[in-house]
Amino acid sequence: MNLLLPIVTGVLYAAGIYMLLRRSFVKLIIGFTLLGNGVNLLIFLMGRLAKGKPPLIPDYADVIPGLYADPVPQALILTAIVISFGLQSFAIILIKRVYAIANTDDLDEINTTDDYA
Amino acid sequence: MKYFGQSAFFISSIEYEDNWHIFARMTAAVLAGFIFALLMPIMRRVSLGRFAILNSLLPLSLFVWFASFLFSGLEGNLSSHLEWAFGASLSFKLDGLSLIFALLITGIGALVFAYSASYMKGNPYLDRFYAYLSMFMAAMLGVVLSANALTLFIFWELTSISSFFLIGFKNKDEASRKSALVALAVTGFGGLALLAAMLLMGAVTGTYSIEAMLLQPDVFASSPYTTLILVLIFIAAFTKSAQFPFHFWLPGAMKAPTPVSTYLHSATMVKAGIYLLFRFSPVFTDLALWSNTLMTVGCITMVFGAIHSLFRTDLKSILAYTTISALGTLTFLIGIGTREAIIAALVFVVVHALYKAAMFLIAGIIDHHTNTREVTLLGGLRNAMPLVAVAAFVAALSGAGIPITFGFIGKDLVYEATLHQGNMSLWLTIIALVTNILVGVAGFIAAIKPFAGRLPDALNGTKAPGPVLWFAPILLAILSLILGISPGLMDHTLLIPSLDALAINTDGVYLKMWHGINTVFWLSMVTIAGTVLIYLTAKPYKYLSGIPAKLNMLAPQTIALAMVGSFAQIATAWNKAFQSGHLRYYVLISIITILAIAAAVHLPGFHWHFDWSMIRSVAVYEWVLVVILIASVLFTVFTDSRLAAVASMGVIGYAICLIFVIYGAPDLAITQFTIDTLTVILFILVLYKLPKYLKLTRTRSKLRDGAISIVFGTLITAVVLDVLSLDRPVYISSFYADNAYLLAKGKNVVNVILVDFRGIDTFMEIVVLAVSAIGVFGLLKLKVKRHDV
Amino acid sequence: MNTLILRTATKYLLPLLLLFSVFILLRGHYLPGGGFVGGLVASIVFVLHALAFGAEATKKLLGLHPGYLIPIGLALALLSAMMPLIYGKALMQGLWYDQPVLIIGSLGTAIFFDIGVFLVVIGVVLTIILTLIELQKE
Amino acid sequence: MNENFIFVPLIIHLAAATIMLFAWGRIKFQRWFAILSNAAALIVASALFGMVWNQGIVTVQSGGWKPPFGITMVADTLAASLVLLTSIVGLAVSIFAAGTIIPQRVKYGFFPILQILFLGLCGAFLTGDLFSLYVWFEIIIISSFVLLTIGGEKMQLEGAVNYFTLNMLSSLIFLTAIAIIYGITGTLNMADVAMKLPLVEHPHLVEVTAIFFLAGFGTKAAIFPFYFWLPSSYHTPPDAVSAVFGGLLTKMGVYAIIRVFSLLYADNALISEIITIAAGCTILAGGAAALVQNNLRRLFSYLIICHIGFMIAGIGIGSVLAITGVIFYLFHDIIVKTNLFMVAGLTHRMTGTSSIRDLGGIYDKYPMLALLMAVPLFSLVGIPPLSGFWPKIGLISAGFTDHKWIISGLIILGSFFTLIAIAKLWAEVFWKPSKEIYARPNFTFWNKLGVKRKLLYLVPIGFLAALSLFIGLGAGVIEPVAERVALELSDTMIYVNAVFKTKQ
Repeated sequence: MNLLLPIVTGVLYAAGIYMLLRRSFVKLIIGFTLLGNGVNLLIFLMGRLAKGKPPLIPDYADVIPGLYADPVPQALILTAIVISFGLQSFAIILIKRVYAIANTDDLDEINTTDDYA
Repeated sequence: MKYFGQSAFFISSIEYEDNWHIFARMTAAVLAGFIFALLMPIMRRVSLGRFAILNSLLPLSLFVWFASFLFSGLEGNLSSHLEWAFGASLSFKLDGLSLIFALLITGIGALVFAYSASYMKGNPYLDRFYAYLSMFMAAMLGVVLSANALTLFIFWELTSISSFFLIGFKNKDEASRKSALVALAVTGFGGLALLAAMLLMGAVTGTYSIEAMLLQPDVFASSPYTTLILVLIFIAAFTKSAQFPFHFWLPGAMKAPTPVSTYLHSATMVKAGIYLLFRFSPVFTDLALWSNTLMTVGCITMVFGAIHSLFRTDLKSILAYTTISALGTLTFLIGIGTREAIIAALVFVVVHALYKAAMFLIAGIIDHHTNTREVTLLGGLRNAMPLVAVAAFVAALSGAGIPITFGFIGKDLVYEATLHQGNMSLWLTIIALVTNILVGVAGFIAAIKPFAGRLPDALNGTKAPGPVLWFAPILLAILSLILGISPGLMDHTLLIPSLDALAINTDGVYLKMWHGINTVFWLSMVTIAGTVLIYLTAKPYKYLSGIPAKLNMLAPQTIALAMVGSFAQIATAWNKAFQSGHLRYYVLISIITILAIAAAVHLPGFHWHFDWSMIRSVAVYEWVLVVILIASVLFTVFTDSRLAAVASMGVIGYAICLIFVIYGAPDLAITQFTIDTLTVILFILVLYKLPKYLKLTRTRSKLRDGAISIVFGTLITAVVLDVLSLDRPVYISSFYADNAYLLAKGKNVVNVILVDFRGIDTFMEIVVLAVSAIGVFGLLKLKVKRHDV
Repeated sequence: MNTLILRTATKYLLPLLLLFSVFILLRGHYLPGGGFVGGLVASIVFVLHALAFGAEATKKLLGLHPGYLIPIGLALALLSAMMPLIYGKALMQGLWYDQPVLIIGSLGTAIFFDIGVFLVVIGVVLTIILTLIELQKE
Repeated sequence: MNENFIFVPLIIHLAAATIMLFAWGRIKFQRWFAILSNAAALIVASALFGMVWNQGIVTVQSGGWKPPFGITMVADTLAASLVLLTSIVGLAVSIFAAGTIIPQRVKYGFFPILQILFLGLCGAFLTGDLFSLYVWFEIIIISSFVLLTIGGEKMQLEGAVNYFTLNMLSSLIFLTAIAIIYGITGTLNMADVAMKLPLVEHPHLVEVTAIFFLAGFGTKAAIFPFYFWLPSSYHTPPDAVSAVFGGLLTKMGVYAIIRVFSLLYADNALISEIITIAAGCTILAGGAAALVQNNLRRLFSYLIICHIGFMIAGIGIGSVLAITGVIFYLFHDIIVKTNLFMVAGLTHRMTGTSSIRDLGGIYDKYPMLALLMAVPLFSLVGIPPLSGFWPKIGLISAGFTDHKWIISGLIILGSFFTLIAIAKLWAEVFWKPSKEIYARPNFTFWNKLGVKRKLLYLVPIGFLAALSLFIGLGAGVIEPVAERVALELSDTMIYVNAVFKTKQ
């Protein structure tokens, strides 16, 4: 799994970036979701893998005995997930509004701000 | 980032015999003009309209103050000093050289201020006009008095800016705006060159004090940067003093009101470049590059200007080109650099200022009273304005170097200089001769022709100008007569102190009118004869005036404008290429850049060997999980239906959720699960109205993007594997694990980290959520119309 | 969506799940869970309710516009974070009430902070989704 | 003073935002309360700066956990002065916004979001922890999204799409870098990372993180080739918003580059080289493009890019003199750029357009106001001795002393571009006779405004103009501050010792 998960991470990054390069705004947002998952997985890997050992202190002890999963990346990912949820929900609504105004999600149709005024 | 301790600090400046009242007086003298300019909006009631002439009291009093030094003498060097920032300091120094220029600036300033009161009468913006004028005067004084290189630059730029405002004074007129811009572009460019030069000299000599710089000629002689410094100084001086090929802004600047042309573009500002050359000549004069460049450029400019002046029929542009020629002569003399040459240059500065100012003012009067500046339409005004005619006559004589005017002295000195130059003296003398004759003729055309001959009917009933107008030219004429008859007045008051300032041996220096019958005498005679002859016989301007138009495509101005135009095109093209409006290209460029650099940095150091144990240890359900994950990723990417894509995104999320479960992250699992569900719900709520994807991109670009993304993904995988090959640093996490319960009273370490160890992050993250909620709310509810105010 | 099943389901699940979410919130310090997860679960419950009965009904159930939960939560979190400053300690430094309390375990500022998080999360999710659902109706 | 004082600016902003959320939709209250709270923030920030100036670097541990376990807040001279500048801009803009932001926008939470943006900026300046730097950045991004889109005009939304995409991408890259840093050092506290990074076995990994950081912050700072989002979005929102963005957001990126690269990647020649090259391209791209713009606000946007190039160039050169220049330029730029966009708002109010072709006649109609507006414009050009001029001395001569001829030359070229761009602008907007101005439905022109509205325009512009005059004429006062910052940055151990409270 120390080999497979890095590959999965890479796949998620690749897929995300590929989606960012499409012309559809929806695909772009999906791309960000994929990238976000990739990043979370990467952070998780950075704490190294420890199978089946959640960072919980058992009732009988004051500290975790033996090997356990690194809690720090978990905390970071939790924060990251929630933050990206906030941003994504905003982006999703942005899709809706842009579609309502431009009546398309083709990014090439909504680039008037780069024209010369 | 590197660290150079010493580079931050400069020797502030060499020691001055500082005392408070000197500093006060010098600074006050320089800043008075600025303060006056600032007060103008407030005191416009007083200082405009009938009392406008009172404005000339400012330059007049300054003139008197400076003039006092003519007799009291400059005890050593009168100087003052105050640190500012970055090595710049408010330090001023009055020596002979500065004094000459200071007197010109304030003296002619006084005349112009007074003249304008009548010339610009009734102009609603007269207050601005005086504000700019006095601002300019102050800046100019700053230039010639600064003892600190950076301060010199500061005032130098201020002259450019104030001249920008003065040239553009008739701001409604397209042409004035354009020529103001051109002037600013050229002089501003030169200004930046000057800044670079000064900073380089600072870096080389370790000081910004001009005095201290001038004390180390050997440093410049040896430094490898001297060439660069010289080139920069040349650019600065040539742009400011309108040397070929930078001269073209000056004729354009004649769009300014005539008093401005008089003050800035003949008598003072254009001489700032000359001052710069004077000031630094002591350290550079022995360098071949210095003398050769100055002599060559000076020659070209003076001949070029002289010839051009004959092709012009507009009074002001004739004068403009003769000015260019005169500036060329000065550069040329400084280039020769011998004692005679420097003396000639110093004298010629004064000579030219006197007669050229007079001519401009007279041109202004003519323009003002006849509403034309076209020489061919002018004539016979002597009866209408006799006093002005006299002044004009004297000015013309002085310009042509005819005795008893001061011009005669100046011209003689020029010949002295060329004759004693050495190896090339013959050629230089001939060039000087030709130039003098042509300039003399041009002067006649400009100053005598309008008054001579018979009066054209169009000009019948031209009124005589009031005293405020004719006073200034008359005074200037009288001055050049006085100095012409007894030039000795200049010796001990100005000439010798200036030579001292330039470290030139002064014994036996004295000016006189009569040198006896010698080469110089004959040259003068030839000059005068030639001038008069050509003026009387030929009337060149009538048929020559068409020629410049034909040669226009070769003119530096045309070339410069063409360059500007093509630059604009390039800039636009560049801008359109990058700011293409295609978001995906923006992303693409960013990604490729990151990818290229990161890969270039990472791959060389990346060594990783594969072994089977990594695969063998993988359990079956893990395989299944991974396969599902990748499959659904691919499906998400390639499906045509949005909803399907969203659904499979959900699957991806849940799969990752499972990974978290397996690897001991229950909190993450729950969070991921809930968030994922919510995201899917959101997507569906929004998307189920939108139509299917359109087929937008061509296969080629798809392949391109695919390749790039795969490479990027590979890079990430490589980096992760690289990190995993290092052993796990447990410092912090073990602290958390050990103290979560004992110190933070919690057994779920992750939660303890969230609410306690790293509480601030959590706090701020709910703030993020809050903001996004508000944003969404506004986005959905609020729709503003354009210009809704 | 088949609303009938959904409605009956939500009707009975709602109180249970809400209780569960509060439990998750309070036990977060000991078992997996905490403010986020609790908040998310609770909001999902309300979302289901909204999908079943419509946004209006949910708002009535809540008694106030969910948006107001946000400042309330923020204020609670801010206060619990500033509490230690009064005692001359650092921001967010844990203050603990020494007697252990039922269910929650030891009571401290951290819990109140977590409750703040809980409220904000609910407020945010509901604001977003209820507004959306309302617009879908139009 | 107690070190906890560092938290006070943050608390004020957050509390103010919360209170305004409670007062949802109450326009008058929100306007005045925003001004009030920002005034308070300004007072506090000045106090904090004074504290740092007298006591040296101040640090505090959130939750009282000793570093590197808790999140450290570090107020060194740089952070403190930037917090001060933020609150200055905050006050000016909130006054300007009170006069210019239309009721609908206020009703939908403009002011609380603005407050939270300031909160994010202050936090990002003060934090000493990599991951919480990320969190603060996210606060800045999300609130800037909201400010950018609030009102939902077509232009706004289209600009927002570009802005959103590139900034999201950058923060994901940034987050990746942080993760890798944690993976190789096992810590997130910047000072701690600075200590551990040199010990990492794979130096190339360290450089990869450097590149990712550069890309992440570079996008926010709008350096080449990551700046494209800026010119396509900064001219779309209300002027008050553009003012904050132009003044502070990109500088946030510059700050992050200064902080992270002076702390984690000091003495890395390769990185400095890359930074310098990027800076050169940035100056050229921004300056050249600025010369061919026809929209006032987009012209300013490109000038922002050009001048970001100056600062990045200084960072690339990296000597104390250069950094002094950079910091000085940062101070000047924050004040002046903010003011520029407010000036743009004023001209729009006078003429009803932002297109340079149609603008004109301000010089004749409003000479005194033209004079006022000239101050930021010419400060920007760096007409000596105005504020923009001084830092260039530091930057250029630093380039000379280190024989970085090309970059110094480019800085000079960039200054020339700026000079021409502004001079052209002056000739067009102020000198050119004005076009016929038609009355518009629901748009009140300047001369129709009441005194109160006019003051809400003029007070902030005058305030910032006065400040930039002070920075210019009083350069002797600003230089020591910048120099002290540079010296603090020049040695990593100063920061580290301050965090770990250890003495050398």
